[in-house]
Amino acid sequence: MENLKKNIKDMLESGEIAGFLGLIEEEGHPIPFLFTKDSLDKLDALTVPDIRYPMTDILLKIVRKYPEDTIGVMVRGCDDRALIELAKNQKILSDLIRPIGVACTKEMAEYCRCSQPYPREIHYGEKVEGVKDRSDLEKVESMDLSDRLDYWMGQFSKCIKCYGCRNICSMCFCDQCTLEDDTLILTGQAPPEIPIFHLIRAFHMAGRCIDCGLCEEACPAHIPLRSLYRKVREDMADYLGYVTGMDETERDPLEFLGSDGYEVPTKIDET
Amino acid sequence: MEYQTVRTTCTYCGTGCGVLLEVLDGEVIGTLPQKDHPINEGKLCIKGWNAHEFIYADGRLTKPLIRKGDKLEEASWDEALQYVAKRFLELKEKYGPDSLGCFSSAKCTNEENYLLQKIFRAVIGTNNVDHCARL
Amino acid sequence: MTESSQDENIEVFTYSEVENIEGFIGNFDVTIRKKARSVDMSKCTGCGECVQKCPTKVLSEFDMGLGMRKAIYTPFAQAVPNVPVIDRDHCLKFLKDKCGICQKVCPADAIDYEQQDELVQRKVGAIVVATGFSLFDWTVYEEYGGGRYKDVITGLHLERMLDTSGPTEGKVIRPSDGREAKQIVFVQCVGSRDEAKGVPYCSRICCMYTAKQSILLKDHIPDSQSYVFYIDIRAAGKNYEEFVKKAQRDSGTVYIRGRVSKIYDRGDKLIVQGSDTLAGERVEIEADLVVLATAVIPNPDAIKLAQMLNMPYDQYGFYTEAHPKLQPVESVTAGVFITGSCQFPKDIPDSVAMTGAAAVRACEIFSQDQLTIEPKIAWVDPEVCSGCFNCMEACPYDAIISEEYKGRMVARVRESVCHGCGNCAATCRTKAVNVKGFTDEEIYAQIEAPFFEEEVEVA
Amino acid sequence: MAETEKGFEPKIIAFCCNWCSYAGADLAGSMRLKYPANVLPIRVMCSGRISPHFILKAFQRGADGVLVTGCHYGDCHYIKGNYITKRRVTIMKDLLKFVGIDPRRLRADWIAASEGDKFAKVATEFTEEIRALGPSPLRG
Amino acid sequence: MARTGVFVCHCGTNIASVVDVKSVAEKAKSLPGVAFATDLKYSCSDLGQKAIRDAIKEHNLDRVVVASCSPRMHEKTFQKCIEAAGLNRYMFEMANIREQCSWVHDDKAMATEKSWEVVKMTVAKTNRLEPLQPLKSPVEKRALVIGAGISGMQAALDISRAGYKVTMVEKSPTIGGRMAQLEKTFPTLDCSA
Amino acid sequence: MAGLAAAFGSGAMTNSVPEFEDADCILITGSNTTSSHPLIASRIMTAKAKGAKIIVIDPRRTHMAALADIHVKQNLGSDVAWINGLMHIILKEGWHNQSFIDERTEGFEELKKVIENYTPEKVEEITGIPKETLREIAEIYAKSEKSSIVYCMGITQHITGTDNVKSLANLAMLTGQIGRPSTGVNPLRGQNNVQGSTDMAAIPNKYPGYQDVTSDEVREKFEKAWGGPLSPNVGLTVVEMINAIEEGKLKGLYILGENPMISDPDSTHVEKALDDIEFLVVQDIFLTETARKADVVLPGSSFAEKDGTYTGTDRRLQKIRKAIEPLGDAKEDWEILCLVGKAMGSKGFDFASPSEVFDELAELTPIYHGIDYDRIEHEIIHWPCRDKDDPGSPYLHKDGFARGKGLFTAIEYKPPAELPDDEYPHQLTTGRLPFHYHTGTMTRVSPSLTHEVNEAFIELHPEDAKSLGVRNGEKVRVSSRRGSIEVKVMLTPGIKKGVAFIPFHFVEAAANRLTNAAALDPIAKIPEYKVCAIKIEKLDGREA
Repeated sequence: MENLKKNIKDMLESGEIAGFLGLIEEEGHPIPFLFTKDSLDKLDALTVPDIRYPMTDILLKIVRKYPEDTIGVMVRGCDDRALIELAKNQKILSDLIRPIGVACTKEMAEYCRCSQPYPREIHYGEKVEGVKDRSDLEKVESMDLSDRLDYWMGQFSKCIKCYGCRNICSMCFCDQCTLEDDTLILTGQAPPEIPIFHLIRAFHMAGRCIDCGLCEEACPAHIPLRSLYRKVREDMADYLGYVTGMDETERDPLEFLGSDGYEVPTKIDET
Repeated sequence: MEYQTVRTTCTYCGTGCGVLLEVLDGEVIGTLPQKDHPINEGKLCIKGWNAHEFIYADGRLTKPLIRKGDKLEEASWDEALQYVAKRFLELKEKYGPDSLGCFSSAKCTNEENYLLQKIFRAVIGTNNVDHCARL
Repeated sequence: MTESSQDENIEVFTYSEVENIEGFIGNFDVTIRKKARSVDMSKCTGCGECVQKCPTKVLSEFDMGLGMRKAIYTPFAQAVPNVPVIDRDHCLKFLKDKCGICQKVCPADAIDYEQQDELVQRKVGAIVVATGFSLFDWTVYEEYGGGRYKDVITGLHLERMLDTSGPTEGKVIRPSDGREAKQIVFVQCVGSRDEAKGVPYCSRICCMYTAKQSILLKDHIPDSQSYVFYIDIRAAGKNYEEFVKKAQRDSGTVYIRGRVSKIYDRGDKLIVQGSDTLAGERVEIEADLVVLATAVIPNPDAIKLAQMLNMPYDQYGFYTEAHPKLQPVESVTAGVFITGSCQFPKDIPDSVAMTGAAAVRACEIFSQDQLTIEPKIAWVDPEVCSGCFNCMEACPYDAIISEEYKGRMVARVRESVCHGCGNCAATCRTKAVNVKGFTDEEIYAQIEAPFFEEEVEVA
Repeated sequence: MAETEKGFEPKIIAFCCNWCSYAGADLAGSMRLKYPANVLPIRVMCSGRISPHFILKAFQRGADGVLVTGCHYGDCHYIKGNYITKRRVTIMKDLLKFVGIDPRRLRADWIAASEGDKFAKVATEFTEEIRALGPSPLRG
Repeated sequence: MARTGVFVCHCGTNIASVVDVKSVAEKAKSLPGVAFATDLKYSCSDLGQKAIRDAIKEHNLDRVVVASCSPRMHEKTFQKCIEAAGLNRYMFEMANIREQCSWVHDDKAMATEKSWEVVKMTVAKTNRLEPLQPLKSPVEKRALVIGAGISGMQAALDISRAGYKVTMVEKSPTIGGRMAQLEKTFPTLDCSA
Repeated sequence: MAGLAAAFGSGAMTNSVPEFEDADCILITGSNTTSSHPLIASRIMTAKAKGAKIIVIDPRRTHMAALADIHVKQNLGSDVAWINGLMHIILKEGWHNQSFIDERTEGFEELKKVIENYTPEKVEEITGIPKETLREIAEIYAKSEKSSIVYCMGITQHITGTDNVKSLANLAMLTGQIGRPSTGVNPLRGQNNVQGSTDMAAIPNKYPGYQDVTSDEVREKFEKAWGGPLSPNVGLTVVEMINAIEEGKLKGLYILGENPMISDPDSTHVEKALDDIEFLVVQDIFLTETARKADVVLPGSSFAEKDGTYTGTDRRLQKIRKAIEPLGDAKEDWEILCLVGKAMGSKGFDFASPSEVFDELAELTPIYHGIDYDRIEHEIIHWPCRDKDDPGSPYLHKDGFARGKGLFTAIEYKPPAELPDDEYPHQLTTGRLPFHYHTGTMTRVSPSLTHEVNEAFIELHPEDAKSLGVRNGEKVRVSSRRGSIEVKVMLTPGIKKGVAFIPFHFVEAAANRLTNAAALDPIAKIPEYKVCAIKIEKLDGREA
């Protein structure tokens, strides 16, 4: 931890970064904070807690205002995957971001059912193996179609339309959200029109979702949203060989056909 | 470049959810649910998520106003406070303390409610103090 | 050739390449790289003195290596323009700073060793792509000797030998020993129609030029005998079938239906071993010369140009037309047309016919002072655009560019480039992109209408 | 639509691209081929225009089936619209299946301008398939 | 609010023999945004087009739906027609009730029902149409020909003969391409130059 | 409030929010929980997921009702009847908790006599609730290990509001569903600091901490603390003050952050009063409809611009913290009030911070006595918290009720003040939307929220609409004896036939122009917002 603080301090003092987005502990509560040269004293309160805030989402707000500054940010595996996707979507310039990587603990990895609980580069913590757990998907897959529909309509009908799943999502960076398009989904209703509200969001997550699970954590209605997005994420991998958050140079096959001839992956035609 | 989050309580209903107001360079730019708050545990409703939106809304009052004829005109604090004190004391003098009253507010803090009722009970001398809890 | 070079409406850049193309139909900006010729075209009279005196000999590409050229050369006698070029890879002046004879002998003082590549700009309204084809490297066929036998040649080699002004002055000889060839075996479909080692398609011209060559051979060498190994004869064209019959009947060319399984040498002869599937027997023919009809394939640098023009191409590298039936000469990029064998193997009549079509399409553009662009195209609302540029990736035409709007980068559709397909709009998650005439709202209304339970009183 | 002796009459929204499948549907007409009247066509220029929102909107409103048609691979008037459409539809079908909507209610097919018979065949087959599946569970 | 005119075409008996055209037109009157609806014998005929133009003026219509054949057939015809009546040509949609309805369905009730649905759908879209203006862009009257083989040269000559300038670019030092390498050409054995 | 205080000795929510999660049965009435208290609804959904039975009794099929195991629609204003009905069944079946009744309550015999008459048949007739369903509800509520009652304004905003609350208290005591975790009777507080403002005596009859103004002992304590004589008389309520203005008795009014022009019933009446009053001061952050009537407007600050404390609905003390400075020349409200006090020449307003104000109020308020700013930084404290070692009280009445014994009150059903008749044949009820808050001064300037809904509407049953000849989306005129508004129709099969609902957030079509201010609960003085008679008329021409 002391190394981490020193590292950040050096980067701020040398001007390598203009700010460092991390978390501080205030009266026992970890909250996001941007360290700058003027607030080095706050580094004492720097913390790597067992709860997560949407760091890259916050980062975007800062980057939008300071597009030319280099900014450091504490990233876990999920945040790091978000960085990769944000770069693909031209929301950040990777050259101007200094990720300080934190490897999650075994407990956290298990709590988050995280398949890759560590970032590309680890500055703090010990790398632990990811959790391979698709029990949430299996639970749904074990039902027949009509039970599934009952299950999901039951889940969706709890929705209070807080938009928390979208608000907390690192990949929901649009200024205007299609979920609020009143020609597509009626406004002013809670629950919103189901299942379209949730399915549109799910489809938008194809090629975007980095499987951090913050959406589900933020859902006051306890809808198992993440499994929807995990499903499309899995489909993107299965059918199109595309996994988000892995490589900045890869392109989303739902938009990009590839430059060397157009081919239909064989598995697709079996559907 | 200054960004911090301020732990506070949502102002929209009695549930009392913990929120973080995001402040960038002295401007509130967003609301986040406080992840470790015992009530909302990192969740919020639509009003909570947008609790910051009204802060800079058009029409926020920034100056005391005093009625001059049909119009409310800007005034200094000193002028406004003196005027309020003078008129209330005059009316108390003329019609007695029970000719005055106040509506306190369920939107305001405990401290503010305490102070307002203290003004009316201790300074004016009336129990004509109520608020909209029943409304 | 002469005609096109002398036409006053046509300017010709030889020894030049298209370096870059930008813009859109009616308004392309073209950059042409004129490679350094080392000969001043404005001074050169084409007297040929330099070529004669040049001491360096190089195998002639034009003659398929059957003859030699100099380091300063014109590819062939009637070349247009009749201005030589110095091959800097072989010229002693450039290799060792020696010689310099050409400069000394040139009466017009046209030799310029210092000449640099030159970039020329042109604005054009339409582009016709006619970059032709290249030939399949047959040496992958070990069974044909894999290139070890000098007397196994291609159709184009033979073509050069048959040329009376060519390297052999019309004599058909064996490259190995220079003797006249008497027994000639033609092998069809070398690389074509071969999914294993070559390409699956038919090259379309081989059957006909082989027939032609066998006829010409009989004319040139009356006591010669030609054999043709073929899979089937594809002679669909006016007078084509008759022409092949003429080769068989009048020139005595023997057609053997079957594959050649092996070519090997025995003494100074080549033995062509194959099967006659009609007779159902194996055959062996002793040959002086074996001529392979190698497959027509796209130019190796075809893809580079396609990318520059944002044109699609198929898996071999042939350019793809906008529609296989209705728009055979249009590329999908408006104002860019394709013709000749860069699209697919063609014989001369087809190429000329297709070219006429392409030219008409180009002239159609020029016949208008202003182009009317269909307004049912995509449009980005810059207020809504989040600047992820996924639409840019989805656009088949590169019609979407990035530009600044209120201090951030957003997408913009270049109206003249957009075709209105709507891929961008379907991709846009934030619905910043819409297609005029097919807006989301309009289509939602269509989708909803049948489910809208309005009580309608019929009067 | 009313119940008839054939069972229930499905309502099917069919998106057709202008150049191939819509033209194919027109050709089916010119050829006087017969198919069920349950397919309601919506013309778009390219199957690539068919946003996932359109498909979901149709199901949300109560469509019993959604048919997405376009040009054959390689024939797309706009080069590659149909490839992306196919990818979208594939992911969409799996998503629908995951939430319990029979993926057979969504079908993508490629119909050339010259394939009037194929349009009629697809429309007939699809209508019968949907009829067999019964009304959409999302119907009002 | 839109003022849409709906014209449901009999197309002689092509449509009317299967679809109850009159009832579709009658029902269309009650659709939101529809200010006028009628049926026409042959809407594409001069008479039919005149009826549409007259109705636009008489009922102050600002957009038009013609329910008849395929837009691939007559969209342009009717666009010109409404333009002649002073409307923007893009304030127009066709409902295809012939190729994709009366010609492919036998059951009259079902075909009429489908026509009605298609008209509803088309009206719903039309109500949301916005006028569009065609874009203009200038033309540089010069062609670039890449390659100076037989095709390239021919293209250059064809375009030149039509009176336009051509820039021809050839990679090798000479024009002529493959053809220059050839002896005589089939099937006539004439020379290739 | 008054009802619960009478029964238990304290008017607050008996349990804390997280406890809902562990209840086995939650009976919700008069609360559109997902709309008004979404994060409490979240706990209820968790409880349901854990197996709890959720029962909703509401004339509208609210979102919560749709999620419930049982939802029944009662006739408006018939709450006493169905609660008595439940008790009738419980007693008859012997599902009541006799030992709890014996040990901890009084007044049971009187109650018993009254509820004897409320047979399921009679109750069905009054309330419209089928007797079988009533029996089912009674069984689940009584027999569950931990049953909790949740209610809100749908119960209190009636002339029988206090009766309704007392009846719910009766029900809880009868079954012993109180005084343990996850049980109790829980009024959900609508506004962020209703609990706190009541605790802080923004009521005419109490000093902070529910100490009677009429008690000499208490008054002396406050006179000593505040350094002057205090009035021994109970003051006027909001509605009474408005009436007093009209009677010429009230001359000066100070309104802090309230908008009675919209929130109060019969707003035409309020408007006239505010026009007539001699001197009106409004302290607010927006120039509300009320502020426009003021003689002096003092610009206060939003929750983001000041420090202070709120008391949550479950008696939980929490801080708000200053994130930014007040806008422009505006000031923090506590500071303004101190300045007003000083300007009036008083010495008791010399505070440097809200924390100092809190220390003074905690000193005088026994239930807050053990609380200070430092403690609530680190602890979750629910009052009562009587000293620094007291951890606070997540739930109340553990070992005994605040008043000693729980008091049963025998109550007869009384119909609402205004029943439908030929002229006004429909009944109106009002309420909140999930997207707006109260009079909309904050939410209606919030783009994300106005995007969802920014227009008033009237929810009608499709069959009512049909007989009125109106269609979805069409504008209609809605009138009561007090006024009329024009609103859009929204067809809602989930509402009870004959009943209409209008959300009250929209000033341009204020539902409270229609509501019946004259009808007050005789004890709590709460107006009968939730029932009045209206007529609905088709406007000329098609939809606007």
